[in-house]
Amino acid sequence: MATRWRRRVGLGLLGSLGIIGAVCAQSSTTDTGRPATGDALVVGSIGDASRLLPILATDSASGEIVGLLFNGLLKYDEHLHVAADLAQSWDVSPDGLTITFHLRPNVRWHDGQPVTADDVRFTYDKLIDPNVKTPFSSSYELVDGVDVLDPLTIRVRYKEPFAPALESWMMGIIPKHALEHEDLNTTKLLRHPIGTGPYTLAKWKTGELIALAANPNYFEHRPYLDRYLYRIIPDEATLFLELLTGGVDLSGLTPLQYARQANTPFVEREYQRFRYPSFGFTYIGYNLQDPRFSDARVREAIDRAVDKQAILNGILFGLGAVATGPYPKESWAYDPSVQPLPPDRDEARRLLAEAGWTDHDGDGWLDKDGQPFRFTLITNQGNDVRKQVAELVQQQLKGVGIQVDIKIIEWSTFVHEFIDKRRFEAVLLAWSLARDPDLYDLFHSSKTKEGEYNFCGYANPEVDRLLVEGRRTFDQTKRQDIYRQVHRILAHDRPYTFLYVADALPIIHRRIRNVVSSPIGIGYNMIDWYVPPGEQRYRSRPTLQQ
Amino acid sequence: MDRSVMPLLQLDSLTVEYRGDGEVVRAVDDVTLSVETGESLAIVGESGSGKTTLALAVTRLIQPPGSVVAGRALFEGRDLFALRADELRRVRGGRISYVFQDPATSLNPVLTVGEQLSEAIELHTDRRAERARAYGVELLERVGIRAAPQRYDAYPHELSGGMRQRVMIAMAIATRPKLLIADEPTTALDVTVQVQILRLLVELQRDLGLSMLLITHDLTIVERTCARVAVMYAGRLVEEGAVADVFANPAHPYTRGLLACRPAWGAVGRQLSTMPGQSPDLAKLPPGCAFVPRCPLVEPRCRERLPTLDTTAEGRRVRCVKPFSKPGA
Amino acid sequence: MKNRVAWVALGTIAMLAIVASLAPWIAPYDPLETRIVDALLPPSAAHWLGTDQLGRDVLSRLLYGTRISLTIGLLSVSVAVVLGTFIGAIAGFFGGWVDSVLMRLVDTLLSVPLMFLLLAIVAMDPAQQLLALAGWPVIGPSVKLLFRWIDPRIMVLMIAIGAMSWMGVARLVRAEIMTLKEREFVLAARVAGASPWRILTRHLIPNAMAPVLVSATLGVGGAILTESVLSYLGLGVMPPTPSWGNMLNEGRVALGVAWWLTMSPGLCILLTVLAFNLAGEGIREWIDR
Amino acid sequence: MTRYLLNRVLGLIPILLWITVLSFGIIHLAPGKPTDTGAGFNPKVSLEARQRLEKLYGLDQPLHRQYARWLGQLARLDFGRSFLDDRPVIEKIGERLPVTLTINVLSLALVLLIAIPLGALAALRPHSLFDRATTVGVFIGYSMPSFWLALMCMAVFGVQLHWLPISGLHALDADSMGWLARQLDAAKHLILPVFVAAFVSLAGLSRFARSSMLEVLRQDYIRTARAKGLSESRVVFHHGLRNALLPIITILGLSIPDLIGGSVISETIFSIPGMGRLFYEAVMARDYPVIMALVTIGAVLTLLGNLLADLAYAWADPRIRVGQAAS
Repeated sequence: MATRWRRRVGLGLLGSLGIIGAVCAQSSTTDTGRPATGDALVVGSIGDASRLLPILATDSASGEIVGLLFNGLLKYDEHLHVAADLAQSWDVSPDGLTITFHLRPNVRWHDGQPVTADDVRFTYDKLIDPNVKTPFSSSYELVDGVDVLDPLTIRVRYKEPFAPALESWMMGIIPKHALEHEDLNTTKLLRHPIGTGPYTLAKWKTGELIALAANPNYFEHRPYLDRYLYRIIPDEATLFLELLTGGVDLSGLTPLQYARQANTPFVEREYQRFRYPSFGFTYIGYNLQDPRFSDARVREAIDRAVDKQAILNGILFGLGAVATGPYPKESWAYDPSVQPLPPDRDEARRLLAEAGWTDHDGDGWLDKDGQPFRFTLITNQGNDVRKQVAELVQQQLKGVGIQVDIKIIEWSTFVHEFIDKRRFEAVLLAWSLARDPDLYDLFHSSKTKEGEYNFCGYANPEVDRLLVEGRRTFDQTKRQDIYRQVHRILAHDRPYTFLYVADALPIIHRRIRNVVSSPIGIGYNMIDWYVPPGEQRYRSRPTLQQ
Repeated sequence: MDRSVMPLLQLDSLTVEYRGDGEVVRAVDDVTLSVETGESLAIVGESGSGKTTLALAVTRLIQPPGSVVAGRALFEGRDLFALRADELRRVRGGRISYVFQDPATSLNPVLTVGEQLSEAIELHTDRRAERARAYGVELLERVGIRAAPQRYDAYPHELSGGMRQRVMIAMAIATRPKLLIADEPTTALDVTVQVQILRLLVELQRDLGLSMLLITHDLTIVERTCARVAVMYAGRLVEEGAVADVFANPAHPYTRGLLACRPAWGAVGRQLSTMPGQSPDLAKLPPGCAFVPRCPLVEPRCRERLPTLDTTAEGRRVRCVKPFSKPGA
Repeated sequence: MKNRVAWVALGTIAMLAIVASLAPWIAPYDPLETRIVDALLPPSAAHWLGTDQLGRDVLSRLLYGTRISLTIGLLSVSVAVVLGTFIGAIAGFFGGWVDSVLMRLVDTLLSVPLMFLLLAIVAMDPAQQLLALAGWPVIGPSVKLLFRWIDPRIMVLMIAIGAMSWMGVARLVRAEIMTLKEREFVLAARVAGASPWRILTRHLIPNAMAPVLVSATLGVGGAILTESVLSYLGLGVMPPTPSWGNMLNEGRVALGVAWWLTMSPGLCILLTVLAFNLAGEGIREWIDR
Repeated sequence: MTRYLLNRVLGLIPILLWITVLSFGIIHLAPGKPTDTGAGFNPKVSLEARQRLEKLYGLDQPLHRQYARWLGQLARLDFGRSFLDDRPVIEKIGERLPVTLTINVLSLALVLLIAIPLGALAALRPHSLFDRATTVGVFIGYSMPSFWLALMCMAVFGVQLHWLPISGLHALDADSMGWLARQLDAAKHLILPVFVAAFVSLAGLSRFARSSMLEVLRQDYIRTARAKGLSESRVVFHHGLRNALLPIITILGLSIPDLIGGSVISETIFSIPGMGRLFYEAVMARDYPVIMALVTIGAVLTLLGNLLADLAYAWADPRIRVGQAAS
C-alpha cells in the first residue's frame, strides 16, 4: 500500500511492477521468429481503475491503464534514463530555470486530431487549476509559466531550479480539443478516454474487466497483441487459482506464491517467472518526540536487535535485499559503502543499558525508572507480508527484552487518526518511490505538519541543506554526491530502521514472446510482445472499438 | 361369527401409550368396549381421562409420540389396526367419521368450506367436481345452513361457531358413514347453539341410521342423546351400562361423584362443578385403583391391586371392589 | 432432553471449554514463538498439525485460538445480552413513549448495514477509549481490572460484535416482558407494594430469560463466525494472538502449498459453531416442551 | 385500504429521516477522511493539495450544513457523485445492482426450493434420522466461514476438476459467442457463487419451515384432514404446507432489503462486481455519498419490506384478507 505513487513510465504495466535494474530475470523469451499480430494479454489485478485521465488517476489501477492510453512528454527508458516520448527532444537551460520541449511531429490522438503544444499547455493549466480535483499540483508549484512557442515547441519556466522537474513531465498529456469545454472532474472522458498511447479503451465493465484494443496508428508502431484485458480479481488467493487454470496470463505474485506455489511442474511449463527489485523500502519509523526513541542509542540497539536477513529469508523467501538506507542498490544515489549492521543482541543490550534500560525487576523485560520498555508498533490492514514482519520483529525484540504490541489499523483510520495526528510510537510501513532520489518531502524538517510525510519528526540541518541542494542541481554526478551523503547520514541517524527492499515478482504466460527484463522491469517494450500464430489463444475482434 | 350379530365396533383391550422424556404415559389402558349398529354410546370422564385418545385410537389417528401398544379394534368384522394404510384411509372419513371439539380450529383456515367439504366427497364417493359441489351444497342445507351456495365458497372464519360446527357435521356425514365419533362436539359453543347442534346430531343419527360414539364430560348431554354410557377414569374404563340405569344407580364411586356434581338441565352457569381432589398424574399412577386418593370408600385392598372390570348381574360393568356402595352406608 | 444431537453438541462445547482453559498446559509449543527454519512444515510427529509461515506450531496456536475464539463468542454475547435485556426490559416494562423511542432506535440500527457499524466501531477502537478512563476515580480501577482480565486486542471485537447484536435480544425481552407484566404473580407483587425496579429485576427479567438463553447460545456461534469474517477483511484479532478466524485467513493465501493451515481452523470453526447451534436448538425444544 | 396504505407510508418518513441523520453522523464521526485514500500518503501530494480537495468536496463545511445539502439533493432524488470517481452515485449502483440481484434472487429461489421441502419433511418425523441429518446438514452450511467454503469449492470444481470457471461473470471471449453459448457461459459462472450463497443460508429458512410445519401439524384441522381419510401427503402438502408457508411470506418480505445487499466476502472471492464490494470499497474509501445512498436505499427497502410483508401476509391469509376489506 505505502504510497500510491505511480510512475507513468513507459507502459502501464510498469506502474505496478515499477523496477530498476533487472537483476535476475530467470529466463527470457527473446525473439526467435517474426512477430505476429493477434491474441490478447490477460492481466490480473486486485483493484479496478476509477478515472482514466492522467491528472486525476490517483489509484494504481487507473495509473496502469492510463499509462497504456496516454503518453507523457518524457519517459524512462529501460535503463532508467530519461527518454523521449511525446517530446522527441528537450533542452534544459544552463541555469536550470527553463526547459524547452520539442514535440514529435505527426502524433495523433485516438480520434485523429493532431497532438500540439496547446495540449501540453492545457494539461499544465488543468494541473494547477484549483477547481480540478487533481492531487498532483504540487510538482508544478515551482513552474513560473508555460509558453507555447510554436505548435510543436513548448517552454517551461521555473522560479528556481528543480531537478525532479523532468520526471514531473512524464505526466500524461490530455487532449485540449476534447476537454476544453468540459468539467474535468465529471467529464465522460474519464470513462471514455481519448489518448495517444498504444492502446485504446474498448470496453470497461466496472469491477470486472477493462478491455483495451491495439491502436493501429500508434506513433512507434502498432502493438502486436490485439487486446490487453485487465481483469479485476480482488482476492489474492483467487488470483492465483486463476493463474493455475489459465484464466490470467500476467500477474504479480506474493513471495509465498512465487517461492512455494509457483514452482509446480504445471506453472513451470506454462509460465515464465520474473524477479527484480521494486523501487521502495520497508521500514520501522519512530515517533522521535518519544523520549525513548529520541535516544539514538535506543534506535541503534533496535537496529541491531532486528535480524533483517531473517525477515527477508523467512517472510520474503529471500526475494529481496536488506536495506541500508532509502535507496535500493540499483539506484545511482545508493552509497555502497554503507553496510548493513550485523544483528548483535549483546551489543543491542549493551546500548540499551547505556541508555538506562536494563531489567531491574527481573521480569524479563527491560525497564527504566520503573517503566517497562513496551511500545505499540502500528501498521496498516490489508498487507499480510507486513503483518508477518511485525510479528517477527516483535519476537526479535522480545529477545532483547523489549515488549512490542502490534496494532493493525484500517488504512483511512491509520493515516488520518494515527499518522497525521502523530498518535503512534512506532510504525511499520513502506515507501515506494519515484526514480528520482529526491527525499525532500520525507526527511526535510519543514515537512512535519499534520498531513505531511516527515511524520517521525526527523530534523537534521545538514540533511535539510543537502535535500534543498539536491533539488536545485541538475548535474547527475553532483547530485549523486549529495544523495549518497544523505544516504550515509540517514543510515547513521536512523530515524527509520530500514528493513528491506522487496522484489517485484511477476509471472507471465510462456506463449507471450519477447518479454525482456531490464532495469525498469518487463513492461517497457510491451508493444513488441507477441504470440506466434500457432499458439494464439483468444480470437481477435477487430470491431471491438466502441 | 355372523356379521349381523357382531357389534359395529368392538374394541378389545385397547391400550395407548405416550412416550416422552423417559416416561411412559398410558393414556388408555386395556379398554374393551363395543358399539352396536344404530346405537349411540357416550364416553364420559374428566379431561385427561383418555376419552379423546380412545376416540382417536379407533382409526389410528394417534400421532407420535403416542401409539397403540395393544388391543384390537374390530370394525364391521375387520381389525382396523391390521389394515394397510390405504385400506384404513378408506374407513376413516368413509365408514367412520369424526366431529371434533372446536370448529374454529378444526377447519383449515386457508381453504374454503367447499374445498374442505368436496375433498371428503371426492375421496370417498364417485362424485367429482360439479356433482361434488351440488352434493356439498345439499349437505350444507341438510345440516341447517341457510344460503348454502354462498357459504360453500366462504372461508371458515366468515362463519359463526355454530355454523362451523354444522360444516364439520356436514363433512362427517358426507360419506354416509356407519359410525360417527363426536368428540365434545358442543363444548366450544354457546349454550343456545349447543342445543341446536345436539338436536341436529340426534336427528341425523336417527334419520341416517348412524351409530354414534359421543365423547363428553357433560352428563346432561349424555342423558339427552345416548342409550349407553361408559365412564373412564385415568385411562381405564370404570363403569359401563345403560344410561338410565347408570344415572339412576351409579355403581362406581367416581360415577356417583360425577352425577352428584351435575347441575340441572338448562341451569345457568352449567359448568361441571368439580369433585374434590385432582385428576391423577398418569405417569405416576398408584399400583391399585387410580381413584383411591379421591375415593370416599377406600379400603386397604383398593391400594394393593387394580380392581377388575366385572360384569354385574344387571349387565353393568364396573371396576370397583364394592360396587353400588354409598359413602356412609 | 431426549435430543441426542443436542447432548453431543453440549458435550463438544464442554470439551472446547476444557481445552481452552488447559491450553497453556497441553499446548506442545509456545504459540507465539517463531522459528523460521521450521516454516510451513506439513503435519508430522513433532508438529501434529504442521507449522505456519513463521514456523509456529499450528496445534498450539489452535489450542490457544480456542481460548480467544470462545472468549470472543461468549463475551460478545454477554455484551449483547446485558445491553439487549436492559433496553428490552425497560421498553417492555414502561411502554409508552419510552418504548417507542427505544424500539425506533432498534429499528434504525437494524436498517443501518451492520458491516458499516462494525467497521466504524472497530475503527474507533472502543477499548482505547475505555482505557482512557483508567485514570478516573471510580471507573478507573474497574476499567483496569477489566483489562487485567481481557486482552484489549479482543475487547474491541467483543464490544463491536456485542454492540451489533443486542437488538434481537432487546426485541425478545421486550415481547416477553410485555406478556409477563400482565400475569397474576406480577400483579400480586405490584399490589403488595413492590417497587417497579424490584418487579422488573426479581419477577420479570428472570422469567423472560428462557428465550434469551436460546438466542445467546446461537449468538455465540454467530460471534465466532463474525470474527472469522472480520479476519478476512483484516479487522479481526490483532496478531500475533491466534484466533481461529485469523489463522484461517492467514492460511487462505497459502491454500495451495499448505492445506493444513486452513483445514484445522476451518474445521474448528465449523464444529464449534455447529455445536452451539445444535445446542441452542436443543435448548429451544427443551424449553418449548 | 388506500388510506391505510397512505398512512403507513407517510409514517415511514420520519423514521427514514432519523435513520439518515443517524447514519450521516456515524459515517462522518468514523475516523478517516475521503481524501486519505485517493490522495493520501503520497509524497507528491502536498498538504495544500489535500486541503484543496476537501474544499472541493465540501468537507470543510460544518456537519449539519453538509447534511442539509445532502438532504436537499435527496429531495430531488439525487444521490450526488461518488468521491472516488466523480460518477453519479445512482449510475454506480445501477451498474452493480443487476449482478447482485441476479445472484440473490437465484440463491433465494434455490434456498426456497431446498429449505422448505427439507424443513417440512423433517417436521413430519421430528427426531427421526432424517430430521437429525437435515438439521446437522443445514447447520453445517451455516457454520462454515463462507470464504473457506468458497475457496474450497473453487479449488475442487475449478482447479482440480475443471468443471466450472473460478471467478468473474463472463468468459473473456464471451463477446464472440452466440447468444445461447453466452447464456450458458454466464450460468456456469453463477453456479458457484449462487451455490455458496444458498448453502450458507439454508439453515435459517429450513429451520423456520420445520418449526412452522411442526406448529401447523399440531393443529386441529390437520387432525380433521386425517380423520377425513386423506392420504398423508395430501394432509401434509395441501393442508399443512399452505398454512406453514404463511409466516414464510413475512420472512420473504423482511428479506427484501437483503436482495440488494451483496456479500463482500463472496463477491471478493469470486471477483463479482456487486453491491457488497461497492459498499465495502465505499466504506474503506470513506466515499460518503455512496455510503449514504446505500444506507438510505437499504433503509427504504427495509421499511417497505416490512410493509410489504404485512400486505403479502394479508393477501395470503384469508382471515386477514377479508377482515381488512371489511374494516
